[in-house]
Amino acid sequence: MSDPMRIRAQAQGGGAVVRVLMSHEMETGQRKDAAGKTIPAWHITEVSAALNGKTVLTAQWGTAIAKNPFTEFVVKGAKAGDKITVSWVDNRGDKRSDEAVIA
Amino acid sequence: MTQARSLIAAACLAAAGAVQAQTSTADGIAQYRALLADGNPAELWEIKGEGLWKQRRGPRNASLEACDLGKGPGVVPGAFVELPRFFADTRRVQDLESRLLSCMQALQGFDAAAIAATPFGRGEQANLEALVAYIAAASRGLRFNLPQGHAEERKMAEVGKRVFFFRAGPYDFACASCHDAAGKRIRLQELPNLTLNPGDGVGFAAWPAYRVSSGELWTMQRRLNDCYRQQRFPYPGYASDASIALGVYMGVQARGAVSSAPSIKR
Amino acid sequence: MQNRREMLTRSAAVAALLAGAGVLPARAQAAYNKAAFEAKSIDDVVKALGIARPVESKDIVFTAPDIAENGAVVPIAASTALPGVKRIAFLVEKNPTTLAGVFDFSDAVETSVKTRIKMGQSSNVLAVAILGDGKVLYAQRDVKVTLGGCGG
Amino acid sequence: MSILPRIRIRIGALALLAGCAGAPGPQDLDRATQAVMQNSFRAQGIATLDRLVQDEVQQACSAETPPPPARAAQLEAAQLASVQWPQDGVYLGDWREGEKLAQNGRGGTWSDAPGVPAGGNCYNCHQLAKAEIAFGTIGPSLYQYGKLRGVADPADPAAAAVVRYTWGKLWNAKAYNACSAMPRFGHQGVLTPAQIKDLMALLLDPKSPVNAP
Repeated sequence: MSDPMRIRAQAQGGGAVVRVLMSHEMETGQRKDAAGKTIPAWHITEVSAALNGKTVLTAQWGTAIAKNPFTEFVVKGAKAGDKITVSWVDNRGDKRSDEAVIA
Repeated sequence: MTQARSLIAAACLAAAGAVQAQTSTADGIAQYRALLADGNPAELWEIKGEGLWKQRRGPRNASLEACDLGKGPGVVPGAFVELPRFFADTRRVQDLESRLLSCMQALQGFDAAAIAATPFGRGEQANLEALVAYIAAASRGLRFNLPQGHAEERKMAEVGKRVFFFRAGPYDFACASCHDAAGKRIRLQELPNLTLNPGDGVGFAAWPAYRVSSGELWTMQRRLNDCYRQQRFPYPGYASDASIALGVYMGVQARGAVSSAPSIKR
Repeated sequence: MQNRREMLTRSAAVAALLAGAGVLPARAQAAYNKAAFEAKSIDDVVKALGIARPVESKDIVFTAPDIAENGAVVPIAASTALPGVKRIAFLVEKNPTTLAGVFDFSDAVETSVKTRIKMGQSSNVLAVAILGDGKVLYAQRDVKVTLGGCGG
Repeated sequence: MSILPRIRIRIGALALLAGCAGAPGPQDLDRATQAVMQNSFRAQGIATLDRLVQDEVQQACSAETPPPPARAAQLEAAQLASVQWPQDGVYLGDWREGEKLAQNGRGGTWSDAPGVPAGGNCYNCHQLAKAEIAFGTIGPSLYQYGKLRGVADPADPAAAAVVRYTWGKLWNAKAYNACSAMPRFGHQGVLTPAQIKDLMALLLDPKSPVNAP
């Protein structure tokens, strides 16, 4: 079970700044464990953000996105009370979706 | 292929230009930290910890909301900046982590010794780290004000000072080897002078912190553990007397400093 | 053209996820471009993304630290006021795999994004912007990754 | 509220003191500290408990204030007398190996495997070659170390005093400053004589980047 995301969405000058923190190992597949065995890659592959249910931003990530990823973007025309949904899928097929209301 | 080659050529030209624009090392590091400050993954631990504080868990299926962190049962805001302190029920001076162990055992029925023996970041240790993040965050912006009214608290401060200056091991290191003067650094990392108040959000007032290097939330116990590792000492027990005494010494020295914990650190 | 169409193929995984969350994509979504993320050079990423030769442009505003205290987390940001930018990709030349991430912008968001990447060593980092008309622009920064801590 | 029995035993030494009338004196606190140090650590990997046993230098330098000058001089003399000078009379090795050692901060911790040679940790505390910007400042800058001391040829008898001092400092920093923050690399067996020769070359070889213009 993945831990919840931290989404902050703040109305600002005719839009909303959305800051997202995700809880994920983002294992590169380059590291070895204590026994010398390669730790398999485990990372978020696809991200999607929606405003009131309508997708506004998508992303594809490789192993070089930092652990516990942080992303910030600006949604145009969004206002306080609107709903932001962020979803991710990783290369193991795990997924997570969290919501925040724009403040 | 020609395309690609000219792209690389362009990259090289631009790189040459970038050298001119390069700032000094200190400015560069300051810029890096400023870019990182916005969006501290410690928040992930804070929200997890808040949930764990309220959740009924453990063999007794109880929450921690009756846990007394020093300001009365269940009072979280302001508790962190007054720890470690003496607790009458355990007759000990406890830091936040040893206090949480006591509460998890007494209220929830967990085995405190088993949690203390669990490696950092695993199992109930990971939960404890989240609880620490939540409790520390509830005192963010407040000034450290450790009580020294009880004889045990004063004694632990004195013992902590002696532990701080205790030199040993193959490298002759003590805590003081790196932390008894201002303006020094290891590689590029500034070292806070922990023998006095090093300033708001510096040193004792910055932990727990999200460690960028490991991508984990490090509590003060873990911070001290890794200090001792690099001092080439034997392994300090989790919530051991030495670690708590050091916490009292550093915390008393840091009185008046504003807590920025959980902060973000290299 | 073929590559471009391929990129716009709907991603089954995210589509299913969004459908589950009650969120359906407003437009076709790019499938996860595995080949691009496995590429080991800027050339190969350009090829795998099926894009034109990137041209350096001052219109791409790219922020990255000159010095990273730790390569495990390097904060970067790219934005542009140019109209028609649909996608921004981040490339790290000296990483084991070059492509770090790709962001696709709808008209409902500003073409501006901040993220954090990992760098194995000092390298130049590129922000590559792909426009709707097929034009590809880039900006780049040199990031020096320093050694930290006691090294133990 | 119940507490860990293990911890209750540990606190015993402190609780005893609490029973005394008035505040504990310095000697009581020193004893309490000894008890705390003994009950707080366990052996892990190569980091065994005997590391907590202090020698006379460590003991004398474990307070906020350094020992009085006469005592410091005594300690320094004893440490200097114990320095082992190179048996073959050769003081300098390869500066390239020395630079690698200076960069390497590993060795001696409980997470280090036994038998792996330790690094010199030099850049943690000192500036050396100009190209390395990630250097510490606990110790003085050693950039231009040999040059500033007029060492044009380390084999020249005119350089002998500097060469000998540098070896002594690397072998046992406490021979010149009783409470120096610098480890006693040779004395404590952290580095081998061959490794110290390579560090000597890094500091004194005119071709070393430390002495580059």
